[in-house]
Amino acid sequence: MRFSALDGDQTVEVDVTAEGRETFTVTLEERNGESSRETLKVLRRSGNRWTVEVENRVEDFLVWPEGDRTVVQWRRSTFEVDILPLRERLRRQTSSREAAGAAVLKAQMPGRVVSVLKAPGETVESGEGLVIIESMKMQNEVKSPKSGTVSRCGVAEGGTVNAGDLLFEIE
Amino acid sequence: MRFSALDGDQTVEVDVTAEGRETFTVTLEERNGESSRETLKVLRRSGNRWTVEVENRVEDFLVWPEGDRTVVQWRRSTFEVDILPLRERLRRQTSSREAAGAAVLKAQMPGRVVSVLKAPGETVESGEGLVIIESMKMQNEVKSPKSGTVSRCGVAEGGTVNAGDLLFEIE
Amino acid sequence: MFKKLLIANRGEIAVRIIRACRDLGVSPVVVYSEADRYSLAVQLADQAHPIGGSTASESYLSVDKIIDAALATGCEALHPGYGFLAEDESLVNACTDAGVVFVGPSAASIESMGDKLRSRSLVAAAGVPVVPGTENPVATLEEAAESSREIGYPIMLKASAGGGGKGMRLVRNEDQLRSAFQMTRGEAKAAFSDSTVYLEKYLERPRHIEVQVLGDRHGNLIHLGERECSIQRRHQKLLEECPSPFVGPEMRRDLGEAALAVARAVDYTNAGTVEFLVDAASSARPAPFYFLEMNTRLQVEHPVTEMVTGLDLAREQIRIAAGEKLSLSQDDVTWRGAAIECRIYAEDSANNFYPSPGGITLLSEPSGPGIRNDSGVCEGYEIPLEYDPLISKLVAHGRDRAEAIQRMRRALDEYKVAGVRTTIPFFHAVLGHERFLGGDLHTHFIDEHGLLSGTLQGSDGRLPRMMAALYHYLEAREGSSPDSTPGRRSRWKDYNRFPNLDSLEGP
Amino acid sequence: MFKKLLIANRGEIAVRIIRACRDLGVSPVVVYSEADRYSLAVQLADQAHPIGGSTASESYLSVDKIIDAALATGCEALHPGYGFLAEDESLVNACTDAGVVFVGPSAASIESMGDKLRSRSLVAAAGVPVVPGTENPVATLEEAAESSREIGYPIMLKASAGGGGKGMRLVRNEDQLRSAFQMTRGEAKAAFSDSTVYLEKYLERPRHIEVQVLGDRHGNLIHLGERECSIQRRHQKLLEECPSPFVGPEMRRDLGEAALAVARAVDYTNAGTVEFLVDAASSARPAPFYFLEMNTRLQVEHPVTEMVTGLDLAREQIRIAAGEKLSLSQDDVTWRGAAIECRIYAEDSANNFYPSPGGITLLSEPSGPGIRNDSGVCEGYEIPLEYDPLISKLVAHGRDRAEAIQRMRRALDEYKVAGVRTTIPFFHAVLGHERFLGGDLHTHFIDEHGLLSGTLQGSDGRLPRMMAALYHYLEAREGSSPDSTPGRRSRWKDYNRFPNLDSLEGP
Repeated sequence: MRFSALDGDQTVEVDVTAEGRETFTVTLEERNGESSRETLKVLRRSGNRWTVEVENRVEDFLVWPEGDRTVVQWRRSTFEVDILPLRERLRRQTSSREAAGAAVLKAQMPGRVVSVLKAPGETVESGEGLVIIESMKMQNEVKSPKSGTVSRCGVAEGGTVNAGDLLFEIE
Repeated sequence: MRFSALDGDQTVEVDVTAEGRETFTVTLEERNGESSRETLKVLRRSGNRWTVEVENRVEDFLVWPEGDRTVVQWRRSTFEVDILPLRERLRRQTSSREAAGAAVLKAQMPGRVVSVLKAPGETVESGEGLVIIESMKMQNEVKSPKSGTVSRCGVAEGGTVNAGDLLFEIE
Repeated sequence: MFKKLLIANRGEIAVRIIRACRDLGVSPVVVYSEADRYSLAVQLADQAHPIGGSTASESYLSVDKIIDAALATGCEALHPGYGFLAEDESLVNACTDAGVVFVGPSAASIESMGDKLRSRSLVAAAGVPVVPGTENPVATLEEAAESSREIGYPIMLKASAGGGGKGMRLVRNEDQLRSAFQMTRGEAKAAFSDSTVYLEKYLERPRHIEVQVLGDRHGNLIHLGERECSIQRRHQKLLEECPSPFVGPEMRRDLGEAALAVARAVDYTNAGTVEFLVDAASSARPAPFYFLEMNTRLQVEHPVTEMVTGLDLAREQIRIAAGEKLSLSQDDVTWRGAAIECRIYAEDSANNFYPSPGGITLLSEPSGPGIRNDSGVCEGYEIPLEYDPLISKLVAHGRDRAEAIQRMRRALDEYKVAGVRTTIPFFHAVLGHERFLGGDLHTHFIDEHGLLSGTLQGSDGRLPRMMAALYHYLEAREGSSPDSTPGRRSRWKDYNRFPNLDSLEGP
Repeated sequence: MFKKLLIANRGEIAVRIIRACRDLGVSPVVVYSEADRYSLAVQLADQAHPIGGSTASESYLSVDKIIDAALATGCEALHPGYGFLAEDESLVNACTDAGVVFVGPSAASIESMGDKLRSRSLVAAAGVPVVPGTENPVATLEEAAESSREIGYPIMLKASAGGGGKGMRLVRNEDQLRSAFQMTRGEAKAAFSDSTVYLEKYLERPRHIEVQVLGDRHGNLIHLGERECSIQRRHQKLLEECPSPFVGPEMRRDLGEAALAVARAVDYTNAGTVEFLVDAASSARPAPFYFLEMNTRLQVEHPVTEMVTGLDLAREQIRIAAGEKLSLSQDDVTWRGAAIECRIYAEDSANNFYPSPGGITLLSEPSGPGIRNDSGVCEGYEIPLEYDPLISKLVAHGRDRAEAIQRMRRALDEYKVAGVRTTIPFFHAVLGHERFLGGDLHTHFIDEHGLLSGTLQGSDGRLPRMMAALYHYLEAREGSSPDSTPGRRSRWKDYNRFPNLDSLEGP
């Protein structure tokens, strides 16, 4: 099965092939155009936790989805991976081309919508506030990256948002 | 919904009625013929663990099925409850009546079948060994409670059994 | 001893107090807001009393609701934990009126230490050094400018009603003072309803070192040595240790005596902490230290002192409140080894410590020799948006600081949390830093060594990217839909299946 | 220090050694049998090496496979843990031949202590009291009868190659001796390929008290005080404590000196334990104590000594094996407070300790002040049929024995295990027993106080029965079928979903 992952601003291809009940070969295209391949043997999966043997080492991964991203924790680091089945990536590229010229603002983290400052149809200046979102003790004003007209608004006062949720679209 | 629970050698009725999303009234017939009623408010359920409010106290229960029984751990004790929906209890009583005269031997705990000593059709004496089951470091010989003929055998050498599994039926 | 005790708090400290109650044979009762209904504290308590809405002001900050809960559940005593109403004398007075024993100092002690300017003069009068500054409020810009010139820039402009890092502003010269003065007064007025401000000399790279004290109602008062809490972010402590790598026996004795003098000045009883700033940059030895403030409650970081002294501070608090005598004298206090605490928050340390609320879908806690994890959560718990997102306090003890650090790193490696981001990677970075290992700490350590930047994000993403692909591959095969966002909620019911009942009962 | 170390064991002790490796910066490699593939140790190690079938003889008892694993993974050292090959000198010799450092004493020390009769005379020669008995094997019934009359009944008939409670038989009079003599010889022959037996005086209600020793390869040898392990069932320890409530400073010194004399007699290095029987029933004071045997490895119950002395024994073992010196002298050893360990087994304590194998469907481990849980399992783990069903060793430390007991009871209350029965209810019964609280222990405590009977089954089943009904009600509503047996396996996939892949990959 083929996937498309973002590596910086490039997309690279990843292929997963089952070699047996618990062994998989994963081929990853690198940014320089070469590719690397690993055999991953799943020793154990328990919910979000995976114990995998790679090159004779036991590696422990935590994997969970968060909005559009996949969060992978490995050793002492956290990785946000933007990966989609290749077919889905192609479909999205098309739709984003259709929306060319529009700015789409998505929530960066979960929070509560304190105040919605603009409604669809209203005009906004670049840098003008669109919505205030609070998470725990911090309030954060989301500002418009361009001047234009609000074409979509995905938030309502008092509601909550998750990372990746659409907040505003400005045309 | 009505259930039938074993209390010693008697069966008593238990009724569960939902009072709301998380509140239930349970009525339990006592051995002396009287009945007691409690309102159980489920504060939280997480897998086998239940946190329930009863009479203003928070009670923590572990509940899991084990063979025919339901194991309930509460405070510092373990309870084995033999409970079935009333309809199922009635059905089983009928079928056990049909099997009257037959002795049905079930596994009391999980284990590995070391050796099967009798086969269907063979005759056995009361007290004669039927099967040897091992769990960890202990071997346990299951003996026939009566003289008769082996009518059913639910075990195979080298196989495993769980608590409640049928081992032998002697007619 | 009390039969029942109300815990007027939430999270890990509520669990901590439940454990102290259990060890004393006291029945613990917790209050809970709507957001905390599924919390670990509710699960572990004997009784749980709902006190309303999710925001703090509707629940844990409401004196009336807390007192009502104590009376409704028949509790004889109330432990405030830390934060919320723990340092609010109105709760103490309400307890007195209701006939409930407050587990903490007197209202008068709390009040004296709550006013920073008043506590400064009390402490100075007791012969304990305070940071050089004004003894009285500065009411006008002219007055402020004159005092600042006397003290010498940089100075710190502080609200008298502030504390804990709130209501203060650094001023480096007279130009800055002009704009800062009215702003600080205005903010103080808005935040604390009191515009009183004063000036203090600003120490450039101080160490934050504090002393734990314990006093009973029979006149016994002891100190349990110091904790160093210099690893901070925006005046919030992140990592604490006992003992301080900077403090030797002589300085420990001096700090201890100063702390006892402060506590005596306000007739202090129960557990309290006297905070000092230590001017380690000064060439003077022993290094000068200055009284900063006194916290009239149990500190978040009390476990490091417990690990090293072998005492149970929460238990001592309840014993003292019940009128018992301290279980040991100053000479009985011994310190063994070293302990470190890391505050594990649901915050993304790779992304400027942004809060990361959400459901904990997997939790595997560290254990083994020298490890203690005071947690407030369990698998399936959803970290509320409303409160401090503390997951647990991970504590490591060792024969010396090096062993405590090694054990902490091992425990951080074992600690697995999925579903939310945590500060675990941040602590790996701190504990691996050469300057930290050398004990060279100060309150700007994190900023100065660039430990807040995005460098904590992993760099070699080859295997993680492969793993993410494998995850989606298997999710697809298992029948869920990876084409759509595999939202966090979809998996939720595996963990807390109760919400399902909604659809079962019909309308 | 070593770069890589092979752990030739499984379960909690493998996890314990992994943690010691982490603290030393050594990369831990574990071996695993088929049954242990999903174990916690495999998950935590850097490398995991399969060594075949599930039975012990196919895997953990195979010297060849263990040595092959060490060589294949490039390990410089090997830690045997306890049990399996830990006291088998052939493993030590095979390590030497393969150039792998064995973490433990020399083959000669193991061999000397493995032969019980030989160790008796070695120890007696070192001036340490042994239980009165024969110095040589008794070869004939006549010889046995004569010696028994001399010693006085009751006597214990023991296999010289036995130990740890195996290969021994109590004889109360000459009639019993006649039938017992050949039987014990025959059993010894069958079990140990050595029919040598000898006689010892049988002590009626002894206390089992043992001393931890630690020696390096530079001639330094120290003791770390005693542990009392009198709470036993069929000679298997269930609960251990440090210090013994029976031992005061004077007796501790005497026991310590005796243990050091024993260790010196066999040039002992690394960690070892000298076991004594103490005749507390004797009117003599100090009470007489007798050498029982020496265990030439780390004991299961070592954590109670760690909690009280503040040392890390597994870490010291590895350091010693690497040729380092002991990190402390005898005078540096201090004891603080008291610690208790409960061995939590997957056994049904309400049903004669029948093993209760199966899958752990829910696991919630205790924590908080004074608590350490050395666990070998995780949620979703299936306890294999093949080995000792130890789940974890729960350890509580307190300022004194009373506090340690209180904390242990709190931790037992917090400890939640579903899917298998455990010995947790049993420990509640022991810790609540008046005689236990009074410290009045002996090796028949459990039998004598009826703690093995079925009384642990709960009696007031009203609420549990209601709860069971509610469980089936909600299961029925949630769509599973409560009419059929709601088998344990049906829920299994929620926890370890990997088996699902079977059906995904097709044939």
